[in-house]
Amino acid sequence: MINNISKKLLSFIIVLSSFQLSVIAQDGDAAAGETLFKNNCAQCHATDASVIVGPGMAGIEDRRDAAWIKKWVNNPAAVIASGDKYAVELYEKFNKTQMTAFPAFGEAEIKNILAYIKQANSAPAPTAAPADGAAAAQAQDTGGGQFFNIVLVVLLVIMGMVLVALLAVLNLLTKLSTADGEEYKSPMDALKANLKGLAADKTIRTAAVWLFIILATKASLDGMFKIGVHQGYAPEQPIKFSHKLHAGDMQINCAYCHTGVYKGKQSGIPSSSICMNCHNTIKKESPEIQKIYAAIEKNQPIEWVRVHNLPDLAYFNHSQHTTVGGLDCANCHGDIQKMEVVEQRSTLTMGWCIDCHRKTDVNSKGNAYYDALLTAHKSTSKETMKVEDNGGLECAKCHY
Amino acid sequence: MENTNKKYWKGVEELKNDIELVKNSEREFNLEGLESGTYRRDFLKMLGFGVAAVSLAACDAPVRKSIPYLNKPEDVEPGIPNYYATSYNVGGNYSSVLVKTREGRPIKIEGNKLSGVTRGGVNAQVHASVLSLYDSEKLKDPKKEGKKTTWEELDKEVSAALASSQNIRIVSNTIISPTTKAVIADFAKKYPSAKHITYDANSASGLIEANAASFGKAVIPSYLFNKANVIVGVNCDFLGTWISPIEYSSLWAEGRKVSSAKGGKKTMSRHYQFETGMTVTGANADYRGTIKPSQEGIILANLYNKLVAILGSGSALSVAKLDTQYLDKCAKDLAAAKGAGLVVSGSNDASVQTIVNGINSLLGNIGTTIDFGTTVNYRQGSDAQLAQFASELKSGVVDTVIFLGANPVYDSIKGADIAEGLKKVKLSVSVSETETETSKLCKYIATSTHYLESWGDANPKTGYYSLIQPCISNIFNSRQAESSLLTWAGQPADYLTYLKSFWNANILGGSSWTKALHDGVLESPVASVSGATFNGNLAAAVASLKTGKGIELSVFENVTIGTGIQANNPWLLETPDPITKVTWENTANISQKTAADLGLSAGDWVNVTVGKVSKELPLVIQPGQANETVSIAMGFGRTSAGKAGNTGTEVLSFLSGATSASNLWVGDVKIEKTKSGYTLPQTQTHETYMGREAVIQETILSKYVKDPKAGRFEPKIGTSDGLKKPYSISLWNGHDKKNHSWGMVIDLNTCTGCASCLVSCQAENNVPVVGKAEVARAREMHWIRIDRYYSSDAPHERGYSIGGFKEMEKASENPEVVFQPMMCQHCSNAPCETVCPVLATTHSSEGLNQMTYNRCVGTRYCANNCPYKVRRFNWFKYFENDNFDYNLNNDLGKMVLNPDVTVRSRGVIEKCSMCVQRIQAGKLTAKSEKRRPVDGEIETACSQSCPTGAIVFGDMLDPNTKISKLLAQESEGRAYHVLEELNVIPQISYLSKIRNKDEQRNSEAVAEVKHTEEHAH
Amino acid sequence: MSVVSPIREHLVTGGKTHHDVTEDICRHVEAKPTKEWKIALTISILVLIYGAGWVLWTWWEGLGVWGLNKTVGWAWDITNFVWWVGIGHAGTLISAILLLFRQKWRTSVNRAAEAMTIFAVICAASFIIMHMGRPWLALWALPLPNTFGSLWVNFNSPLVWDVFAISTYFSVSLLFWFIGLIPDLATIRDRATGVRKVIYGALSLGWTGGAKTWARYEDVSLILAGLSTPLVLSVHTIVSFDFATSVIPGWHTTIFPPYFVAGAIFSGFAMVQNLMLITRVVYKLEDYITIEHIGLMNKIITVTGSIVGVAYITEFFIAAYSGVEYEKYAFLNRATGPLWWSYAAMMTCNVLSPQIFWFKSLRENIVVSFVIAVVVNIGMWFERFVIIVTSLHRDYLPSSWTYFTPRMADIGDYMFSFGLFSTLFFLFSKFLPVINMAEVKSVLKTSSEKPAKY
Amino acid sequence: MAHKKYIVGIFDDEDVVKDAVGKVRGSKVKIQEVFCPYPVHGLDHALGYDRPRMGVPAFLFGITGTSLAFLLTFWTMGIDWPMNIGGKNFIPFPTNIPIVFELTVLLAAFGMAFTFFFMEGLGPTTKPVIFDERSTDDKFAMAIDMSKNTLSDAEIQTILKESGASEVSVKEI
Repeated sequence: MINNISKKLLSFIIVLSSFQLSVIAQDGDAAAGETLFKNNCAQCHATDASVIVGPGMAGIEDRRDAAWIKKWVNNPAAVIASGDKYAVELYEKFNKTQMTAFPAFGEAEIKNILAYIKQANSAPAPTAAPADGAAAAQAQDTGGGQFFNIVLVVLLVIMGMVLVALLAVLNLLTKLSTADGEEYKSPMDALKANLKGLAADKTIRTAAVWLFIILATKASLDGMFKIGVHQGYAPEQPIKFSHKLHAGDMQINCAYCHTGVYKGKQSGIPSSSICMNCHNTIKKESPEIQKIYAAIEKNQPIEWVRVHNLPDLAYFNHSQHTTVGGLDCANCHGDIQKMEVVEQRSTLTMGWCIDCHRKTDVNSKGNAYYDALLTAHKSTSKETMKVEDNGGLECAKCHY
Repeated sequence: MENTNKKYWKGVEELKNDIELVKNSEREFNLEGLESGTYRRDFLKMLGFGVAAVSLAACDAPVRKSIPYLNKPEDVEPGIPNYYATSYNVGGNYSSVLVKTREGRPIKIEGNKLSGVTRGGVNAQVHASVLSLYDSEKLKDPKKEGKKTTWEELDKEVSAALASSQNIRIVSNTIISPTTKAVIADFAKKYPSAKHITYDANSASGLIEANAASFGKAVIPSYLFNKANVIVGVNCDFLGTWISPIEYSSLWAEGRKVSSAKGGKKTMSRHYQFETGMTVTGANADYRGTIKPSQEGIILANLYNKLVAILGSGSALSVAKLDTQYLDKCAKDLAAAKGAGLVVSGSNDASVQTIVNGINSLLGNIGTTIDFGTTVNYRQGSDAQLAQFASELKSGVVDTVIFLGANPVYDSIKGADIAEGLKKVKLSVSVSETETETSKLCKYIATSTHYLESWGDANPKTGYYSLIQPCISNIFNSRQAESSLLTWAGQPADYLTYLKSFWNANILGGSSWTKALHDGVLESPVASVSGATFNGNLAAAVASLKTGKGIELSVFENVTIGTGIQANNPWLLETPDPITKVTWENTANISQKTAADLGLSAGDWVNVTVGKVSKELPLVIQPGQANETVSIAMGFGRTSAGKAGNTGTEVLSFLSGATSASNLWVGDVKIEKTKSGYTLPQTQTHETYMGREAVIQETILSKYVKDPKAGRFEPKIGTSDGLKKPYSISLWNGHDKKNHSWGMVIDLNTCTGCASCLVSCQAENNVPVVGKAEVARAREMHWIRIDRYYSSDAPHERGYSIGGFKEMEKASENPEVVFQPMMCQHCSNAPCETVCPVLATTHSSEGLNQMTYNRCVGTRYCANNCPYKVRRFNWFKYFENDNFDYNLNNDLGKMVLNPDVTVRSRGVIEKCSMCVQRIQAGKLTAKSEKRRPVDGEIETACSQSCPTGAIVFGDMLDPNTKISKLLAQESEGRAYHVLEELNVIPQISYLSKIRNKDEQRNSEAVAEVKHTEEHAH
Repeated sequence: MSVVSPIREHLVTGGKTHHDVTEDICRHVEAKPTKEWKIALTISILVLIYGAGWVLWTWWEGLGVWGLNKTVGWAWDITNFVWWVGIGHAGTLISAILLLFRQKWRTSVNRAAEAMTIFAVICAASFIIMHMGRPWLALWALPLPNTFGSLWVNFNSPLVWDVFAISTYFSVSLLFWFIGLIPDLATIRDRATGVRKVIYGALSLGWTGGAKTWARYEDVSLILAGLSTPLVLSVHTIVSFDFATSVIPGWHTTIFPPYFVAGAIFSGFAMVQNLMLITRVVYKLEDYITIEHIGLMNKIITVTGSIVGVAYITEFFIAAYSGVEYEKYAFLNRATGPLWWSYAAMMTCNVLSPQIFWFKSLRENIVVSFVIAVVVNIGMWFERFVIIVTSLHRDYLPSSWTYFTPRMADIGDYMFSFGLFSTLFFLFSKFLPVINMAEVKSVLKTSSEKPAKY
Repeated sequence: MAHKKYIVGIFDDEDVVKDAVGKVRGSKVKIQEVFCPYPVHGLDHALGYDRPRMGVPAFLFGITGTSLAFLLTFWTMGIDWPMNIGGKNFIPFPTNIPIVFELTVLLAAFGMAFTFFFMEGLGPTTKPVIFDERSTDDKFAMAIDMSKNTLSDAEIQTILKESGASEVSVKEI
């Protein structure tokens, strides 16, 4: 039985690996291949002949046939062990550095990648067009609250001004009506008198006191709501690792280092060995990277400072949100690609979670798990099926 | 090292079952020296998310450090569990298991369904063994004369001493590992004077002896309880502790399951039990008679004579006539089920076992329900060998002893002799995981490993092999026993290589090592059942039966602590004894009548005196206990088990020197009261179910066959429109369950009360241990409890008066017993939810009653308003509190915690969550694979571990699940909700208990008891 | 000046003038504290400190220091809570209901009774907080906006009803009491000098006693009384819902609301009786709190005691008549089970002991009245104990049946509430007028009205 | 503030003052206010005051409380975050009735009391105008604002004395 499950798990992993572009895959092999390549291969291989960590991919189809490539990609160690001459040579040539195995890649994936390599070598490399939709969404998201605040403040200011103006008019009128017999005052004096009068006026004083009380209450309530919220927390890390450089400029896929993000609860902090995948050849001399070497030598892991701290009582599973929910990392983490030092973008309060669960549609498309639910939902409601409708606000979905 | 060869069960890499792939993937980059492979040893430092909270500035949040793996093992993904197949094998007790590990630490034991022996069943001791791994009081280094030493030094000195030894003895409990035996043989080759002594704390030596004499085969056969229509047990706790209880429970349950479906199975085996103290097996029997331990043989001989009379074959034995309740009936049924009966005795007296063999062969059961084709290896100990060893030791003949994990000073009757003899030996080595009573007396302790840290194999039965693989590298500076022996024998210490080559040579026979390692088992069972010819001397056997006088003491092994090997395991200590419900200590159990005769009452302590030995222990007045007997459990009263385990009273010393010693009983016992007013650490103090049919519904088979609803109590509510079913009346509209409706069905017929589910739940859900004093205050935290009810002599109708109620509170002298696992019923109209002021407990759309610990303010209103009383309050902060010095209070013990389940703080309520973490994980898997969950994919901890399959869990909305099908069959049959009239609509259904008894009025039964008593006198 | 009507009894004896009243009452506020008062306050504070120690220990260690267990989740904590709330009923009841019924004899006792109400409710509230596993999160029981997606409270829960009922009751009682105090505070203010004048001046809100103010004041008092009457009945009704809406046999009883209210009046009057008698002796207020008053109070005690007795019997009848075996067992178990002694204590103290007040001589005997009032309060404590503990300790599933044994912390925490109560009461009796001067003055002249005679 | 001149008559007995009010008013003297140590029934009527209608604010505030309570319970549990609690309906009716009742009483009581304080200008910082300190003890003080009356001091004093005032004095406050 467990075998069965694992087989299913396996097929799931295959789907997962090609997950992001599985929909587009129908349009063209190369497009699917591009995603696959960029997510899985580009860290070590270039599409042209240049060497990054591993050999360049240009002309790979001429060098090896598809069957061999598949065997190699799925399990390079086995190929080397089998004594395949080419493989052994390759292994020796590249410092006995063995390629990561991608057991989940089937023939279709390999073909797609090969198609992409071919395309990339025949045409000038297409310019990367990073889609910043997520970031925009993020801005909009928080913007709603800010916008409201601004409107509120502007309105208050206007109201205050109107009040002053009205009082001034009132004062003037009073003065006009009682002007007889009173000496003329310079406008400045009049204003002074007005202000004095304003200050002395009981109603105005009371109003001011009330206004102050209301504002103070609002401020302290806002303050209380911020207790325990660490939005913007950007601690200094033991190694000045730049996400902007790696995820932004180099466009390394998040999941390359955070290996668990599509698979499990934790996205995972990469172990030093993952850094070494590239940095045993790249920028070895950098003092920051030397720290990794030192850590490995001392056999002591690097103690990163955790940025996103959910309390232990809340169970958060990355794969539920990434693989199943189809959310981008940026949805919660913000525009990591632009952050030199990572900071906490979202409030990470329960209200924030709940709010998203109320607003977000279930990613039910093409997922048989939701089919019956979706039908049932559609029969009773015109709205789309939100996470909320599938029990997304229930306590034991996160707390157990 | 060894670690890289481990075979684990996991999603991705399981792929084509290609272990090499995984192995090599770790060598992704050739960083020499970095991947020495000992990463798991350092898991304490390198948890995926080891969190060190450091408080910084006062108003700032503490900085939390994330410590990644330095070199992440490919097969460990933080947050995703790995499963390894291995085998539990402690003192001959065997179970094939899967070990769930998280971030490299084993956290849970589950049954291996691939095993043909235990068939996915696991018992309480096996579940708890994972906690023994993290026992902080284990030996941390090898020791010499009580002081820490190094392996090099120890090996040097031991090897040197061995070289000059003249007479070496290796003492162990039963070893069911063929490879370990080969290691011992190798050792003996090097040191020819070495002799291997095997003994068992609860020995089957008499059985093996008797089989040798009767059948010429010194073996234990397989008992096919599933094929027996009539089962007779004589002081034989085969569902609890005898030989292979997990296996027997599962087989026994096969014969006890019935179905209300049209054409469903409506036959049951009939189970007779004659025993001294009430055991789990007796409690589950249809007919249970009581005997004194000295009567075991006599009653069997009488049974033999009755059978001879009925069958008209064989010749009657000359034995004093002894009739006990149900014996006549038993003989009739056995004779009627000729060839499909099974008589078993737990006696360790070869004469008694010979009579049993005689009966079975007279009935033609040998070769039908008793299989000599497949023999079992669980008990190989020889009492004679042990006795000889003890006397040799005393006389100084033996100069070197190696104790291989055994602790005979504590757990054998010869303990005192051995302790004395040990002073005379030149070299004594204890190969032990913990410092035991025996190893304390040894010169050297070669610290050995827990089975979860070891390689090994097991051969529980003919044709069944299984492997043991480490799930964690050694936590302390320990070395597994076989490696130690190999080292001293001058061979390479690498036991894995040894094991592999032994398997290649002897066991694998061409099949794949990897597959065996992956599956955990390699099975080529003998297909046919074969018998043997009986040649025993019955007359001699009868003649040599031992007689007792006065009050007789019976020492028994209980389900929780067993023989005391895992005595320092707080989970086991806090698991209530299935019968007495006492935790943390053993008690003197005596019958109601004997208590009255001796002027004893509940809450007393008594002095039990046998010869010169006298011990004081608390008293339990046990319904169903034979009169003039006292039963005390072994396994307690250890002196060097540890902080938790040194509790209770040691009893084997009562037996040393007694003639009947090997059979664990002794006569002429004196009992006197010493003090009173003691509150036992008992989890259940009330004995009967007060005739409340809404709680327990039961009937007898003959009625059930006629009407599947027999014995059902269906409450009706009177309304202006006449009587209505409770569920048809509601003020509210209710809420639909659209997605899933998780529920359970619990079969009272096959629940044996073994408490496996209880420990499994405790392990899965981080349930704290509260200790003896708190249990005595009725504050145990178990999420699932097993209610044990005795029948009462009071007829139900008399209940509506003061006297009637008082009468119903008293259990019968020899009551019928029913076990009812009770946990949160996940009521759809939950009374607890309504009353929580802060919405800490609400209902999910999947039928779960959700308990949100972090919202709870602790008013306890929900617990009060729960009709099932299943909610538990955290009276104290059970972790990091010195008053509760158990596993939650030391860093090592905390390693067993399930990271998916919150550790509850003080002041909050907790309760069964129906393993919501498993449900969520299962749903997530299904969602990621874009499909609906498959039945059986999601299991709760309790349902998963039940050896008899009494608990069925699943989605009641999906018509294809086992639970839906079962409910469809039983909804007009045995299925009922406890306290249905409250209209709380639980998600948990119970199937009524069916006893395979004849219709008999209670009063007649009482009369019969009286009759037989008179007869006996 | 004194108006004496020879044929009728007087609500205030001793021929007091208005000024005498002012003098008699204000004297205690203005004079230096007496030795007796100092001793009494010291003892109270010592008890309070001792109890507070236990409360802190309870909070530090967790509720495990109490004697509760898995089956009996509430025992002394809620018993004490209900007991104090019950006691807290008399004050508002005397002020409000007797005001509505124009029972003028109440004027001498209502101030102290109201104060007692407030202090008793404070004590009761302390047990609400105390009984929580995590008292620091008590605020979660209020529907306040929060960062949890705004997670509110469960308005279905009787405990939330309790929160609203008790806090409303407390604040309205406090308001009622304070409004009653204003004219008297003004009297003190007008007699005082220095800081005292400032303090009492601020407290009296600038009261001058204008006829218009008095007219509105009377109207406010009357309406407040009108509001408080259903309120006071609702409070114990809602407290009884804690039990009545549950499913536990022995709790799930529809007669609980009236039964609880009667019990509350019963115990409340007994407590008022106690305090009155003490005040009467200590402050020598025999002329204000007369034997007449004591006799009337005793009559109420007897009546309510008998009502409660009827309720006890009715419970048994309902249980027997219901045909529900759990109910039947629960009630038989109350009387004959392991906790029978608490039932016996309840019956003796509550139903039997007040019956001696059928004799006038005993009814008007101060010592007897005092003793019986104490006995009644003990009995009412046991009533709550019986309801809570005996119902819980044996409910549906016999497997969970347990016994309850209190531990030191249970007792210590109870002592805390006594310390708190008496400390507050002694402070009150020193710094505020213990008798409503304005009201007493108003009945001096109209004392020819027939005092209420039942 | 400019001092105002008042004539204050002190009376010893409530019945006398009640009669006196009639007499004084009969003499066309406008009475500022009569200050009493305790409420004297009928005095407000004698002074010609309107019936105090404190029930009106109490009712209004009470209704507000009722609506707020309904809103609070229905909105929080029925609309903002519906939860399945013990199988009951999302809208907590009738289980919210205790809440509704309590909030009604709470708002009615406090609303009315504060209305009263507001109407009478009572507050912790209010400086009372005290014509005679004994008026909170045992005397009844009748204050007559000279600026509102056309009669002379002497005339008014005489009227007061004739009505039964034990003392008459002139005060500038």
